[in-house]
Amino acid sequence: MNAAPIASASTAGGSLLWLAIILPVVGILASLLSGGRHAERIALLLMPTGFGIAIAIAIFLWRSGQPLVYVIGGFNPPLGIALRADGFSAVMLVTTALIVAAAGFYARAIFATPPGITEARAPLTFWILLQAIWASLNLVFLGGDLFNLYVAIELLTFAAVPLVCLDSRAETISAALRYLLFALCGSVFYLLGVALLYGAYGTLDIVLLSDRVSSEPVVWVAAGLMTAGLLAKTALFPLHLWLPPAHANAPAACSAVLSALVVKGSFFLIVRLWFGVLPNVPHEAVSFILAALGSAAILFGSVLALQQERLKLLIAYSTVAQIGYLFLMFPLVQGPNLWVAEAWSGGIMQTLSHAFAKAAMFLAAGLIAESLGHDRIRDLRGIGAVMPMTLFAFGLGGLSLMGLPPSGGFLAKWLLLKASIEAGRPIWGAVMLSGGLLAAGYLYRVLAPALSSDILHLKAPPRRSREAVALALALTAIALGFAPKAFFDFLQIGRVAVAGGSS
Amino acid sequence: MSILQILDIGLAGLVLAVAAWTVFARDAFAAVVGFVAYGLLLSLVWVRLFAVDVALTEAAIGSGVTGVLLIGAAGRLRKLEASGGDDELPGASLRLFAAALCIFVTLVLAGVVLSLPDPGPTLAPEAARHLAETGLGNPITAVLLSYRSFDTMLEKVVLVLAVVGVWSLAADQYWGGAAGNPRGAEPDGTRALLAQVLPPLGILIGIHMVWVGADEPGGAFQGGAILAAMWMITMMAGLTEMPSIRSRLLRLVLVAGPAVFVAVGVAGVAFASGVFAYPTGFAKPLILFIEAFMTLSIAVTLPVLVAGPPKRLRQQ
Amino acid sequence: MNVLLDLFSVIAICFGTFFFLAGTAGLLRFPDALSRLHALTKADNLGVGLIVLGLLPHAGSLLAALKLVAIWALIQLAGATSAQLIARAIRRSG
Amino acid sequence: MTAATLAGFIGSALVGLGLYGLITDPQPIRKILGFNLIGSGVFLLFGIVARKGAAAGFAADPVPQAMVITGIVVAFSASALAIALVLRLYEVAGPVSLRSEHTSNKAEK
Amino acid sequence: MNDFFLSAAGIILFTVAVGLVRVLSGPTNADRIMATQLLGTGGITSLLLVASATGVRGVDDVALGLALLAAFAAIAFVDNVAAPDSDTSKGDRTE
Repeated sequence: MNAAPIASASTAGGSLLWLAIILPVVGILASLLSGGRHAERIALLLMPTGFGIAIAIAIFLWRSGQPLVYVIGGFNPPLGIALRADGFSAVMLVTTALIVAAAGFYARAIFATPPGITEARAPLTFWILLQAIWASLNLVFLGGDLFNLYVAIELLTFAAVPLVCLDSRAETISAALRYLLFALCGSVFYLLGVALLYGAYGTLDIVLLSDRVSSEPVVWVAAGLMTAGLLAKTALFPLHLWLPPAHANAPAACSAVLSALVVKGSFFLIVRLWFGVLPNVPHEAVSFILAALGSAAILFGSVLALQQERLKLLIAYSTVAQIGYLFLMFPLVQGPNLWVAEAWSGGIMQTLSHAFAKAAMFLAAGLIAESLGHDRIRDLRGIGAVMPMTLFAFGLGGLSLMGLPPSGGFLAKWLLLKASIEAGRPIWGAVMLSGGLLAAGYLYRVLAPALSSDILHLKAPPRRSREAVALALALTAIALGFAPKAFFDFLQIGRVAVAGGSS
Repeated sequence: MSILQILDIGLAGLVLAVAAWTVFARDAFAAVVGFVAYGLLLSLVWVRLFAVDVALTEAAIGSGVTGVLLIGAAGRLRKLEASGGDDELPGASLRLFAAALCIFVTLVLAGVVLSLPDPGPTLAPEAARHLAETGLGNPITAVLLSYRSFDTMLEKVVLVLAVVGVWSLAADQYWGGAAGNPRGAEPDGTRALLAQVLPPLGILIGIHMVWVGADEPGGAFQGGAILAAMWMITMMAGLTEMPSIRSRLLRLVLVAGPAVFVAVGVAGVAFASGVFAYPTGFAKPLILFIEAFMTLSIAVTLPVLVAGPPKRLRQQ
Repeated sequence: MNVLLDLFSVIAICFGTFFFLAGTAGLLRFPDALSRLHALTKADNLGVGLIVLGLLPHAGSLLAALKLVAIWALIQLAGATSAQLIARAIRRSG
Repeated sequence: MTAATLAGFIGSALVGLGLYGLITDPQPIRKILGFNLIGSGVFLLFGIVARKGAAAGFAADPVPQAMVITGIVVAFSASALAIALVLRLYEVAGPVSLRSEHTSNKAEK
Repeated sequence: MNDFFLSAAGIILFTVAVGLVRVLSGPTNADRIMATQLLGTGGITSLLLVASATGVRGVDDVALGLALLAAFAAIAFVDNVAAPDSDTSKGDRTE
């Protein structure tokens, strides 16, 4: 393991890493200070810049083929903090920048400061917290130190929770409160694991730790606590109770960001923990448990999605199910096997395609709810005729969720399926297939009435530009299905081989 | 030595008893009072762990400011819960399961903690080695403002986000208003006396804590929390009021700490070896400069968080 | 001289401790809230005062001694005002 | 038994106690207390880790101690946000415990 | 001498801890606040004694901070719980 040189020096392009975090932080502070409409302007101004930085990081990474590193303050780990970007980080940075920008653009219609008022509550909060989500996710993807990452997940919590209850209804406030309690509990258990790891090894730097850890009780307890805490934040079954009310009742732009990105932040850290910190600790049993919980989530979440009467709740339960897929990669990314790279790519593809598809679907559902004044599924008959573009976006997103070709979801599930068969564990493949069928079921429940020829009257037709945002996201989810091989090579940059038997 | 041990064991028992009380007390207010006592005892424990900086923080934030926050909340909840009826405990089986789980967690943790190496791995020598570069005498301040200043800066941003989150819970019509209720007409000499005598002394002590924090236990957090408490007491006495959340000055002070921190950090790219690095020889003055603004921000942020969302439009 | 100072400390601290005992006993045994409050303030005033007095010879520096006195003064102030406020609250609630 | 070992026991027990409160107490404000108990237990564990790392003339490793200071401030912010949410919930909806609301939510499925 | 300081600290801490029974038993919330007040005073005092005995630096500042904040719980209580418009007698329903 050539960990030491990686840990100890900033690389070319490393400055981009801190810039990706500091830029939205500056945006948060400037937005609060100047207030009112300026918050929106600052946020919309920074988004293209931030996207540029994310792309630049990806280009540097692509050119060098090695993870980017930046050592903050010149103090090398373990005393100081390093930021690192690998292939997974880079694609997540780009995805985050895109979806945050899309949500921002979409939300301009709802969270514009009303004329005649210098500042209003919900708009100011939204624009500041949207940037905060962006800043904290960038930190989650780049942080190389477990305590620094603790601060990142706390930032994420503080950014995400108030977004749930911007409309101040009792329902959403109670959803936000439950979300906050789950999230805080999750972070505190994560922190507990951090304390134990520091006590055992005297460093919290991911690369240094990965060299020092060995399979011993303290590591298992620490990793167990951290994983449990992060699972609560990721809402993996059976810790998903907070998610549906929070995601389904938030304003659509917020739901999109929460479902597409925020839960992925804690998932990303679980991947970092097991594949970044503990690659030298064989963890097949844990992987099996995670995958089993993931399978349960797929089946359980899909069945519940089938029973929902509200469109946004259906999408929220579908998130519970789709999160399950992410964990199917764990037992397949083990040991020096041939299929590991496939499973790794499949897991990341699922993360990305679900992010785009789910964001598109929530935004589309938001448009439907705004135009109809409700989102009851049984009263959606004929929506396809009056809002074709919105429904098309919704349908394309659904295509990716079902895993039908051509889509990112298909590619993700295909890669995972292939890996599971090559690994001789078709059970995970079977779960994926049945999950796809169930997804088809719950989407059919929406699409069938929506495409019926009934006449439906809209309260107000949606704005074209906002429909276009949802459609663009859905198309991105589809376009991921055409990712070239070079893209998969990119995803492998910085992946550490995981120890363990070749089963 | 043995007396100290007895003292430690007594203190441990006391902490646990009070903690148990806050969990098992029937009345929410009684539990909150228990928690205030708990915070106080905890700062004694921190002194015994040779963590005086932490003890100071716990005394000021963990016990003092949190105590006011919780007591205030308990009082308001008591007024709001007219009908009561939410005291039903979960079923016995769930409680039994929870108890088993918690005992399990405790035992596993205790086992693991005892198995940790002693003396354990440490960064103390590393921290000591670089201490001269920072010009500081207090290694904790060096960690917070130099080695790991990135964490500290981000944690200031957490405070800003908490303020935004709390404000976001205002009713729409009060946006731009101020938090807290204006004090009634009832004249209150006692409180006013306290609010006149205490703050000058408190401000002195707060600044002292920031100033000595470079070399001795203390620092921006502790000093800022003390200053925060002083502002809170003048508000409790009705001598000062929470400003409107739209006040430019208030917002400037709220973001000043993290903003100056970020600015100095980024300036490190031009004037030092990189971001959040200090130019050689200028570390200490720059750290004190940042700390001054951080202290100010903390002193304002904590009362703003305690006061809660705006609830009235300021008459003026 | 040292022995005398130590003796002074011991006596002062013993008395101070006694007042804490008395204060607690009062808090536990007195029948109504107002007299319990009365007992409490005794511990605050005399208990802390005597112990600070006993510690002064061991303070080491002038600043440390000053801090000790300041702590005592602050506790006085806090004790007096909170006793006042609590008493008023008790009276109001009857 | 050193103060550090003792603190290790207290820390572990506090995590357990707080977790119990968080799970079983129906009132949100009590859950917040429970969260704070867990938090302080975790901080104490950092404290003993620091104490065991005494070296180089320091009575304790300053790095975990600094982390605790950061943690205390974050925990305070979290409590403040949670309490603001609880108070707002009561204002809007009257007394609702999370639990009863939660069970009704389950029935809805 | 140090042992004497520590013993005194222990006795005071124990004493005020016994006073905490009032937090448990009430009967009024005022009693609960009084008991924490006493704990605060006793805690500060024993802190001073322990500081003197063990010589850890900066402990007097901790005591100073605690002393500064000693009245806070009482004031918050009077403001929020025992305020005129609230029904203080409800505090008795606990035990």
